[in-house]
Amino acid sequence: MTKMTYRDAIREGLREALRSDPRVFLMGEDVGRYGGSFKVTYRLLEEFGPERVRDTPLSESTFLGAGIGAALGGMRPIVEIMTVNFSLLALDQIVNNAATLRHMSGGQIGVPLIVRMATGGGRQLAAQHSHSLEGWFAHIPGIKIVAPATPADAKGLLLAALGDPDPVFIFEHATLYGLEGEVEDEAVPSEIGKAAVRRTGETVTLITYGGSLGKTLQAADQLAVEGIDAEVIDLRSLRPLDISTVLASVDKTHRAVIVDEGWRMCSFAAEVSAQIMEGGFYNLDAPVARVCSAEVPMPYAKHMEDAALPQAATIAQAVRQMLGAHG
Amino acid sequence: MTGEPVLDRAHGLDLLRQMVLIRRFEEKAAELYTVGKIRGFLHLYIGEEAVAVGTMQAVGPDDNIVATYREHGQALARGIPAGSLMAEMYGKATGCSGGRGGSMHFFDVSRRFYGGHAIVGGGLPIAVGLALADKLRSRAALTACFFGDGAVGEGEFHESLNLAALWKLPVLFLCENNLYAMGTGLSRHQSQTDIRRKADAYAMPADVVDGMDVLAVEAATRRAAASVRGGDGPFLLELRTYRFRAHSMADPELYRAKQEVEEWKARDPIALYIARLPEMGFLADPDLAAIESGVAAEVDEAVRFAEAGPWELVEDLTRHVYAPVTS
Amino acid sequence: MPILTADMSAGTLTTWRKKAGDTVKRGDIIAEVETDKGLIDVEVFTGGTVEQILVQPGATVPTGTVLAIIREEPGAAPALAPTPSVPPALPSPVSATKQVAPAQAPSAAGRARVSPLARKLAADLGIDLTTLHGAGPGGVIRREDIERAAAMRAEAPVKEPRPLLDRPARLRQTIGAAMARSKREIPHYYLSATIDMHRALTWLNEENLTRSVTDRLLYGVLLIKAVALALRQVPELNSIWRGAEAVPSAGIHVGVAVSLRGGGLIAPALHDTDRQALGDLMRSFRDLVHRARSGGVKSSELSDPTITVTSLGEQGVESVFPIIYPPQVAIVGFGKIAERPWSVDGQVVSRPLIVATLAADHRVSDGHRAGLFLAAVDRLLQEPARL
Amino acid sequence: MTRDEIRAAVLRALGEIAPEADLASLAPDVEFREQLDLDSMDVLNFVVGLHASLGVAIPESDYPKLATLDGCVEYLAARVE
Repeated sequence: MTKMTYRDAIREGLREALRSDPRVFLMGEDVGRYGGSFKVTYRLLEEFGPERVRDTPLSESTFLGAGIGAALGGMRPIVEIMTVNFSLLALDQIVNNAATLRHMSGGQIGVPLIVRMATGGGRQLAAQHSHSLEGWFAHIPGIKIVAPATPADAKGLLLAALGDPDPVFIFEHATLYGLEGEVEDEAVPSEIGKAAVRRTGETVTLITYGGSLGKTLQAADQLAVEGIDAEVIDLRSLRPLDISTVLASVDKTHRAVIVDEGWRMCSFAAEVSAQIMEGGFYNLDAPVARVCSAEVPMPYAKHMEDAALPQAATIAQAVRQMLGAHG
Repeated sequence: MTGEPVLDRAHGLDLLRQMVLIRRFEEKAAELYTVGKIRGFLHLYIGEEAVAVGTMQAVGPDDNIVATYREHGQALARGIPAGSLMAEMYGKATGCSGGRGGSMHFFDVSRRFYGGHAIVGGGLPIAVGLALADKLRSRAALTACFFGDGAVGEGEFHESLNLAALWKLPVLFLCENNLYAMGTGLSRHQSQTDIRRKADAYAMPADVVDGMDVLAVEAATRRAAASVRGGDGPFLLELRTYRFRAHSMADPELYRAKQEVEEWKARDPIALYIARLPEMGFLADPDLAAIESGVAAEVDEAVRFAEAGPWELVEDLTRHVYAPVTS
Repeated sequence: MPILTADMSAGTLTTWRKKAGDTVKRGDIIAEVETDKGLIDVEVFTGGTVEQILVQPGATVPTGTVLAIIREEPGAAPALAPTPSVPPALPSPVSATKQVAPAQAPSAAGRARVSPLARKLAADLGIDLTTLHGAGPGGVIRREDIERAAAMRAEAPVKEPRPLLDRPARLRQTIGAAMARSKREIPHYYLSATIDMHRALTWLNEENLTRSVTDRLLYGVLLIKAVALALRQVPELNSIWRGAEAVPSAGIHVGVAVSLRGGGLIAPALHDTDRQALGDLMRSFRDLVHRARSGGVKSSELSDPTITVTSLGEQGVESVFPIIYPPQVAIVGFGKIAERPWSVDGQVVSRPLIVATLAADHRVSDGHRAGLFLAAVDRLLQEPARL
Repeated sequence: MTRDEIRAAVLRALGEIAPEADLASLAPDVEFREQLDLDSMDVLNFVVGLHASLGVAIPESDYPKLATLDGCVEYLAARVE
């Protein structure tokens, strides 16, 4: 085990992939000479050359579509869309090609493509650069969505995605790149579709993923001081969703709070809440609560952005309200 | 007519047979649509036969093909059996896409036919990607990418040409300019109506050819393909042609005069070709009759194959969304 | 009429381009049709001569309708029959769009499956959920289960037979609530009649001699059957309040008040009392009392009575003035059987007499009808063999 | 069948109809009705219980003889072979 940052863990994963599989190559804006807008692909150009670490023109739709085409052509491309905010330009290729070609071709075609995107707010980048849209992508059958919250998962889920014959979209919360954590030297691919219980507890189940895990654990610590014992579940993958781990926990605590940085309405949290109701109806002592972003375009000023985003305090408050209202 | 390809009798007659096959196949499709055997959207290729047949002479078995929703001609010219195309339009499990795609989404990976694409311009990035893969794998092949004049208005056209030219990818961009983007004439949707000149913006070689002259089309395509195979990067070939039928089955053709259609019908690619064959000593009346009866039999057999095809089991609805789990 | 657009089901023929006698060849335009997408040419696919025009311009007809008859040239390909090839109907909509909702997780051990509404209602009414067995699928406890438990005005006795400590208090509270409401809302009126039980008791003794111990009858069963049969003649007394309206019940299910060990009572209904033979009535009555008093009866098993009979004779009470159990509209009370002077054919003799009292809801019935009812009970008890 | 066995059977039958009663402290010579809250249904079930356990069919006319515990034992001892 070595301690490294989230971004270094991803770079190790990329390096391992490039070294071990000649079919692997990277494509994205400023992934080469610039070293990656979040420094993830730093110095990979020098090690693997311009053929396999390709800076692209600002043509998200086409270089993501080219990633799909190259995957059809027998390669294993890893496309970096700088942030989910720019992925909107490539939605047609994602929804109408990546997610659909296998089905539309009657099973003749698979698209073994990885797309990495930074996501989320909290860095005062204002409305156009702070979106958290994982929930949109999780709506689409045909692709898989993972959201690593720790350096170990950042590498583990990348390696897992490399072995997956279908498109895998990896959402890396922009505030996590500097997060330090232990990573196995001989990293073993994590399992896509398996949630992790990051903290055990008896009173309430807090369910979250990606960039919100830290705040959720802080909330659990605050609640522990007040004698409220919270269990924290890190979903790690949004589609496929590991609802059985969630239901097993709710079966124990009979209360659930979901923390999701997406906007509240039609959020991913809404789907998790619906599945808890469908699968655990008789185990609930209180309605499932959701802590999401305020339904506003992300404001620039720090105090305003903080007010818009889920925070440890608002998570803890949601739990207190639930216990107060429903005992 | 410089650079006329050396034409032997067999090749000459085969060009004619292929064009007649496309013509009769499309007429039968129209008939089957009116009695509800074929449903949904149907975009017929009648009038553009010379483009598909002529270009396909320069595309080899190792080359990739990406086409559009008006792809019956390309599919037949590529050698996909008429029966599996007809069965696909019937929605039968024996269709070339298993009944999942229909008229707009023919796929045959064994013949490297990577689809009909229904999103205008959506196929271009895929073609760029296929060419990228071939280049990275140093695989001697080109990718023939068909699209219409309408696609020239899409951002992906410009992004794709730029990326292909930038990375010198072996893409043969084949623009079937039939003068109309559905109901909008060329001069009403393009500032620069001389489409091949758009390649200049990406320092890409280009050419234009009379799409009604199958021999000219073959010659121009061979020249363009040679340029691409020579490693000079992509090539844009504009083929000026005209569709004798409506855009699709539901089009009252309000946007063009019947007179204009008649004028173009006077340059019917099949009739033009038949008229020139005797001067080259290739065609005798029985040859034409033999071709017509052979094609008629082939089309009737295609209909029988489609009629006899089984429906897919509803229980298989969720297949082909993800790869079958092998572990 | 050809299908010319993706979602066309009918078309209006606007103009014919050919007339009877014209010859046509494959690909000719024979007519024009107005569709949802505008005016579209109709192409003919077989050569021949137009024999007859069947649909006139201006007519709107569904797709597939024959517009004209063309006599085909010999050897021409036959026109395709206009039968759209329809895929098989979905075997069942469910299977085709089977929603993959997560299967219901098993509840934690010992945790009853109770709907949130039922859980809240039970808390409000002080009903102990652990004693209830839901009538819902898989024993799920729902709103109706709680309401039935409350309506029985008694909480099903707790399982263990040992003397119950806090039960009377809770029981008193539940019965009290129902009685208070009944007193407040229902305009009671009372009638009573004294009935000579001589013939009934004599018949009973002789009847019991012929019966085995386990089939022995009690006089209470005769009273119950008489009440049930009398209700056939005065059905309004057998009504139940449904919202704002008292509806005569289809069946006659007499609820018999049974005192429980250590206080409180329940009134299990004997189903279709008027149609059961005395032996059957006695058996189900005895079984219900035996299980109730030994703590085995679940509230959900007790079906809702349409009227109630209560008898306090054995406690020495002469006549009873009972309170109606909502949503019923009447209740019959019987006092004790006592030998007292009674005039028969002018002679004063000693006869076993019982006082029957009827309490009824004046919104639903009146004294005249109630009087007829009590008279019927009396008459029926004078012919016990026919009960 | 010994008198003790008969007494046990009687007490068992009583326990069936009056589960909450403290049978151990039952006065053998005092009427059941004064010590226990029994009605005609209880008496019937008591008689049916004895019939089931001891096979004795007790007519209604003999009910008064079963008023006390000793009375029951005497009555039943005479009838059980």
